[in-house]
Amino acid sequence: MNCKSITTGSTHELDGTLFCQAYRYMLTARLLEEKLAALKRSGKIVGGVFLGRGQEALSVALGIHLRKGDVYAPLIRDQAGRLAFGEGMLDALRTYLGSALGSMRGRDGNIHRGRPREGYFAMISHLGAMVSAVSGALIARRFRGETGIVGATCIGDGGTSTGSFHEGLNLAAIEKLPLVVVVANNQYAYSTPNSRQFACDNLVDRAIGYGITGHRVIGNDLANCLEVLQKAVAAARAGAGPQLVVADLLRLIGHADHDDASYITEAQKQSPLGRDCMIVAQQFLLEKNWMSQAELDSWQKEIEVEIEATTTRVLREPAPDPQEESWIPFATSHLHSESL
Amino acid sequence: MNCKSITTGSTHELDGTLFCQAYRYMLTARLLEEKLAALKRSGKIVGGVFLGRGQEALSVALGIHLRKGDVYAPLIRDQAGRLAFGEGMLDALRTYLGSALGSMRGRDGNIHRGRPREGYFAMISHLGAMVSAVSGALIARRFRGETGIVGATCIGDGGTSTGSFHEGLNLAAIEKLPLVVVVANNQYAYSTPNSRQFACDNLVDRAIGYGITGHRVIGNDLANCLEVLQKAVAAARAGAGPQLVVADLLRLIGHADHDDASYITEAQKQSPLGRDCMIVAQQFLLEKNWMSQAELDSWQKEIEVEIEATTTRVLREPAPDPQEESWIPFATSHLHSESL
Amino acid sequence: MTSITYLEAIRAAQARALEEDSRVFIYGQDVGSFGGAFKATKNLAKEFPGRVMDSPISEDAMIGMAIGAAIEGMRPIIEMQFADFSTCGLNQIVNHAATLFYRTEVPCPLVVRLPCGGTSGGGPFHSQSLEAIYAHFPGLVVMTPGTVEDAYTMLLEAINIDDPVIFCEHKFLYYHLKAEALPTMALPSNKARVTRPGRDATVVTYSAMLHESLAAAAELAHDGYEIEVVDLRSVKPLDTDTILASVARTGRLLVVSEAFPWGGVTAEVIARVTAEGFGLLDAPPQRLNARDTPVPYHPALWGTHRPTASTIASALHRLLKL
Amino acid sequence: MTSITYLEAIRAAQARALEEDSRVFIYGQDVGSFGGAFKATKNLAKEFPGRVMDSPISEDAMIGMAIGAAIEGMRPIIEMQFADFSTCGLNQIVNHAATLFYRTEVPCPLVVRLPCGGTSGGGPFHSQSLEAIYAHFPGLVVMTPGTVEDAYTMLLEAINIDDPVIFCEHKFLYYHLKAEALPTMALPSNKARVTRPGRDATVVTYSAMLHESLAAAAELAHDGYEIEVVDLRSVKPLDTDTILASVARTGRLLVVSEAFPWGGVTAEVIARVTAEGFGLLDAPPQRLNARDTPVPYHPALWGTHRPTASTIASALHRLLKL
Ligand SMILES: Cc1ncc(C[n+]2csc(CCOP(=O)(O)OP(=O)(O)O)c2C)c(N)n1
Ligand SMILES: Cc1ncc(C[n+]2csc(CCOP(=O)(O)OP(=O)(O)O)c2C)c(N)n1
Ligand SMILES: [Mg+2]
Ligand SMILES: [Mg+2]
Repeated sequence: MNCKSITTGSTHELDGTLFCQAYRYMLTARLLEEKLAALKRSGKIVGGVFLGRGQEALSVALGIHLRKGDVYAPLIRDQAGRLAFGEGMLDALRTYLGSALGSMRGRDGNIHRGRPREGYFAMISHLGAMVSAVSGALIARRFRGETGIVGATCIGDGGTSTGSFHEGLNLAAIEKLPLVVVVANNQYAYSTPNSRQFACDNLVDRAIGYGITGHRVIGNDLANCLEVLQKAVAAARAGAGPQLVVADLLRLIGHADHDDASYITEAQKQSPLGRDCMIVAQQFLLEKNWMSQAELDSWQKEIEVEIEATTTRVLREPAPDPQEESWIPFATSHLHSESL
Repeated sequence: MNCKSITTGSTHELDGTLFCQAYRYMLTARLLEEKLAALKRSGKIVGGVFLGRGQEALSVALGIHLRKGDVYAPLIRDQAGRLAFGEGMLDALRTYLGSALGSMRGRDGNIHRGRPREGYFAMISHLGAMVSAVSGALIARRFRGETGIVGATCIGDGGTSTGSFHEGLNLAAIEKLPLVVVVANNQYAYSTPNSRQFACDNLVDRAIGYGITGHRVIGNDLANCLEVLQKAVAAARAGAGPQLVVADLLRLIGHADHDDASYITEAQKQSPLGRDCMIVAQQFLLEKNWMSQAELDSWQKEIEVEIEATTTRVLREPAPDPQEESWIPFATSHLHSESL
Repeated sequence: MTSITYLEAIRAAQARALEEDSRVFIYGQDVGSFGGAFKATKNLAKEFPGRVMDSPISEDAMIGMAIGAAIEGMRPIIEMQFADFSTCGLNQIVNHAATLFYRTEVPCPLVVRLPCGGTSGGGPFHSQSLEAIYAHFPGLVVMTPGTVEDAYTMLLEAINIDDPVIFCEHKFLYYHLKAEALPTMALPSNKARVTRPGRDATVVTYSAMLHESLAAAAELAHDGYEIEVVDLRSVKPLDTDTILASVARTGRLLVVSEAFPWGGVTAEVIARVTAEGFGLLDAPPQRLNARDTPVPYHPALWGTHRPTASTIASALHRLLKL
Repeated sequence: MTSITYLEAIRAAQARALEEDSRVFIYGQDVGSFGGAFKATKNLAKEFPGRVMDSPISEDAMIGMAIGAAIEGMRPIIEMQFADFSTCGLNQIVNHAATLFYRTEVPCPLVVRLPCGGTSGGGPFHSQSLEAIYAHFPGLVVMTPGTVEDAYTMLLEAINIDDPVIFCEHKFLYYHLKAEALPTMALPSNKARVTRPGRDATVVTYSAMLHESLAAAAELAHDGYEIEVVDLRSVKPLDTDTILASVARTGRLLVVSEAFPWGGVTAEVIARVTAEGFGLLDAPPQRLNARDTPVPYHPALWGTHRPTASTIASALHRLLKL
C-alpha cells in the first residue's frame, strides 16, 4: 500500500526553546522585510520585492527542522525559512541591493538567491522547477550512500498548477526520496483565487494520487506548524518517502511591492486565515511564559540594530562593475575564447 | 464538496445491440491492424506502426458512447474507438500508406490523423497535449451556448506523468468541463513498468486531487467497459464535470512494430490482465446468444473483404507530389510571398 | 492634449477586438478582474463579462486550450505574464499550434501576447526576448511592434490573422512610449517601415531597439551622417525587400537586436542581405545584440548587457569607417 | 574486419564514462533494461547496476533532476527519446541549467542526448533538428557530431565538460554510418574540421548534412571543381577561425543545415563570415536549409524537404557561377 494516510498535527509536548528560536527568526524576517520594503520605496532596491508577511510561521517551521547537509530550495515568501536554514541577513540585503559582494554578485536579485554548493538552492522564477532539482540532489546523495538527509522545497497554491510541480513530485514519489514539499496555500496566486486554480477540496488531496504522505497544517499557527513540519521532516528523514504538507493561510501583503492586494476579501481577512502569525506566536509564548514582553522587546531592538548596521554596510559596498564583468556563461575555460 | 466518489461498474442490464455493434468495431480494428502490421512487414508502410491489440474493448467503449458533435482526441491505441466515432478505414489506410487523398495528405502519418473540423482531433506525439486542446474545444462550445456535448481523450499510464496531462486535467476541473479522460493502464509505457512511472496504488487515486469523478474499469472486459464508459460519458454530458476513467489491461503486442514486448512478464500474461478482450467479448456474446458463431464468421469475412478492397484501392492512389507541394505553413494568404 | 501609451494601445486593441468580434476571448494569469500584471486588460473583464478569464499557472494548458478553441472557430488571445514563462508552454506553441494548419488544413488563429525585453532590475527570468526562438519554427507569425500605433494596429491584425501569432510586446515601452492618438490607418504587419530616411548607412532593428537606434541616428546627425533606420515590425515573415531597398540606398548595414547574440534576427537579416544583395554592400554588414550571458539583474550590468543608443552610435561610427 | 556504428560509438562512450567516472549516471525513458528506444544504452543497466535508470515520461523533471544531481557533483546523462520531446523539458534546460553557472558560480555538468534529424517516415514530431534553439540561449554547449569517431570522442568530452551540453545525435547516422574502430585521439569539440580540402568553394555543414555535402563535393569533382567541406562539429561555441581560413582559400561559401530555415546555424555562420571576413568573399555567401514547414511524413515529401547531395550540388553549381 503506497498511498499514505493524511495526518494533521495533534497537540503534544512542544519544545519551548525551539519555539522561541523559531519566533526570533520570524521576527527577524518580518523586520528585515519591512526594511526591504522601505528600501524599495526609497528607490534603493531596483526590481521586484516579494515579501512573506503572514507566512513566517510556516516558512520558519520548515527551515528550522532542516540541518546542515540537508538540501533546501525556498521560494518567494521564505525569508524566515532562509534565516532558519542559516542564511545571514547579509546575503538577503546584498542580493536585493545588488552588491558585488553578494552570493549572486548582482547577476541575479531579490529572492533568486542561494548558495547551491551549501545545499541552499537558488530558485529560478519558473514555478515548480525546484521540486525536481531538489529531487536530483537527493538522488546524488543516494548515489554517494548518504542517508539521514532531507531535501525540502516550498511552493504556493498557484505553483501546484504547473506541469513541473506534477512531474517533480511524481518523480520523487517513484524514487521514494526523502523530500518534503510545503504548499503555502495563501488562497491566491497573485490575484487569482483558489477557485480559478484548482477544484479539489484541499490540495492535500493530491498526496494519495502520488502515493505519498499528506499533512495539513494551520499555516499561521507556529505551534501547529512546528509540530507538523517536525513530523513530516522526521518521516522523510527516516525513509518514509516524500511528504506533502499543505498549509492554509493568507499573505498579509500584496504579491509584490506594487500590489495592494485589494482582491483579498474582507471575510477572509476577518476569518482565522487572516490572523497574523506573529501575533499568534507572540501570544502563545507569552502565555506559556517562555519569554517576557521585555525580552521580546530587547530582541526586537537587537534585530533592528543588526538590520540597520547590515544595511549601512551593504549600501557602502561596491556595485558590480560592467567593465570588470567577464560576460562568460561557461564554467569550462576553453570555451571562453571570444572567437568561438 | 468537489471531490467526487470513485465508481466501478456494477452489473445491470446490458444492451445486446450496442454490445454487438461494439464488437464489430473491435473486430474491424483488430483485423485492420493485422493488415497494417502486414503492410509494414512488406515495406509498404514507412515509419512506425502503433497497434492497439488487447485494448480494443476499452477504446471502442469510449468511441461508441460519443455522438456526432462531440469532440474526440484518440491516442495511439485507439483504432477501435476511431472506427466507432465514425472514421472509415479509408482514413486509416490512407494515412498509414501516405496517400495524397488522405485527410493528412502524406504530411503526417500513422496515428497522427484526424479531421479537426469534424470534432475528430489529430493527436500530436507529445503525450498529454490533447487534454487541454479538447478542453479548449469544450470552452469554445460553451461560449457558443452549446450544451449536452462531451469531449473525450485517451492516454496511457506513461502519459499521466507528463506535466501537460496534469495542467490540462486541472484546467478542465476548474472549468467543470464535460470532459472524459480515459487512462489505459497497460502496465507499461514502452518498456517502462508502472513501478517506474508512478507510486500510487491506482491512477484513479488522482481524481480526488483534481476534484473530479474517478472510475475504474476492467479494460479487457467489453461488458464492463461499455457500462463504465456509458456512465462516465453520461455524467459528463449531464454537467457533472470531468470524468477520469482508469482501466487495467495489457497491450498484447509491442510498443511499435520493432518491439517484441519481451519485458511483459509471463505472470502478467497469465493473469486476468492478459486475457484477450476479443475472446472475452466473443465468449460473452455467444453465451448471451446475441450472435451465433456463423454470424461472427460472416462478419469476419465481410470485414476482411472490405479491408482488402480498401487497401487495394489506397495502394493505387497517388502519393503526394513534392513538385506540387505548396510548402506553405500559413493559412493566411498574404503571408505566403516567397520573399517574406 | 491627451496621449496614449503603448500599453494602453494594447488594451485598446483588445477592447476593440472583443467589441467587434464575438469569437475573441482573453485567457491568462490575473487578466480578469485584476487586469493583468501590467494592466493590459484593465477593466476588460468588467466590460466583457465571461470573456476575459483568469487561468491557472499552466502555460502548457493555456496554449493547448487556446488551440482547441481556435480549432472550433474562436480567436483566443493568451497573455503570458512574462515572455520568459512562455518556455513552459513552448511545446504546445511550436509543435501543436504551429503545425496544425500544415498537417490538417484547419487554421489555428490564436495570439500569444509576450511581454518581452529587459527593464532595470528585471533579471534573468523577466527580461528575455524570445522572438528568434519562435521565428525558427515553421507556422508561426512573430510580430515585434516598436511604436504605439503599431502595437494597436498590429495586435488587431494579429487577432484577425488565421495563423498563430507570437505578439512580442516590449515591457520597457509599456508606460514610457506615448502617441497622441490611436491610428486610423495601418501598414500591414508584414511590411517593414523606413522610420528615418538616410543615405550613409542603414540600421535595421525593431521593438525597443528602434528607439535606441533612432537616438543613435540623431546623435550621428550632429556629425553630419544621415542614418536610415528601418523598423522590421515583424520578424517573421521578414520583409527582405524593404531592407534590400534601404541597403541599396546606403550601402552599409547594421542590424540591432536586444536578443541573445547566437542566431536570431540579426543573423537572419544579414544572411538574407548578403545572399540576395551582396553587390549592394559597400562594407561588411555588422550586428549588435545583447551579450551572450543571461540578462543580469543589476542596472549597471543590465545597461551594458543590451545595446544602447551609445553602443549603437559607436558601432555606426565603426561601420562608416569600414 | 569488424566495424562500429555511430550508435555503437555513442553506447561505447557512455560505457567508458560509466566505467571511469563514478559520478556518471544515465537517466531517460526506457534506457534501463530495455536499452533505450534506439539501443544506445544496450546492456549498460546490467553492466552498471543502479546507474542506468528508467525515467517516467516527464522531460521537465528529468532535466530538473539532472540539474540537482549536477549541482551535487554528479555527471548525469539524460537521454531524450527523440529531440522533439525535449521541448517539454526546454524550460529547465534554457532557464535553469543554462543560467546556473552565470548566476551562482556553481557548474552544471550535464549532458542531454538528443536523437535529432529526419528519417524516412519520421514525420513532424520525430524528425526535428533543434540545435539552433538551444544555441541561442547563453550557457549551453551544443555539439553536433557527424562522424562515428566524433560521436565517441565528443560525447566523452561532453561528459567531462563542466557545462550543460546539448548533444545532438543524428538518427539517420545511427545504424548506417560505420567506422573501423574507435578513435584513440580526439580533436577538441570546439574546433571545426576540414573534412575535404578544396579551393573552389567552401561548404560549411555538420551532422548528417556532412555526408550529403561530401557526396555533392564528390559529384562536383567529376566536373573538375574542388570543393572544401568544413564540418562544424559543434555549433556553439562556433569555430569561426577555421571557417574564415577556409573561405580565405576558396572565396565562396555555402552553408548547409537540415534545420528549419529561419535563423539558425546557416544564418549565424554567414553573419560571422560577412562581418569578419567580408573581403575574403568572391561571391555572395549562400545557404541551404530544410523548407519552412513541419517535417513531412511521406518519404517523397521528406526527401525534398531537407537538403540532399543533389540539391547541395545544384546550389554549388549556382554559387560557382555567381
Ligand atoms: C511558470 C510560471 N508562470 C508564471 C509565473 C509568474 N508568477 C510569479 S509569482 C505568481 C503567482 C504565484 O502564486 P502562488 O504559487 O500561489 O504563490 P504566492 O505568490 O501566493 O506565494 C505568478 C503567476 C511564474 N513565476 N512561473
Ligand atoms: C512528451 C513525450 N515524451 C516521450 C514520448 C515518446 N513516447 C511515445 S509513446 C511512449 C510510451 C507511452 O506509454 P503510455 O503512455 O503508457 O502509452 P502506451 O504506449 O502504453 O499505450 C513514449 C515514451 C512522447 N510521445 N511524448
Ligand atoms: Mg498563493
Ligand atoms: Mg502504457
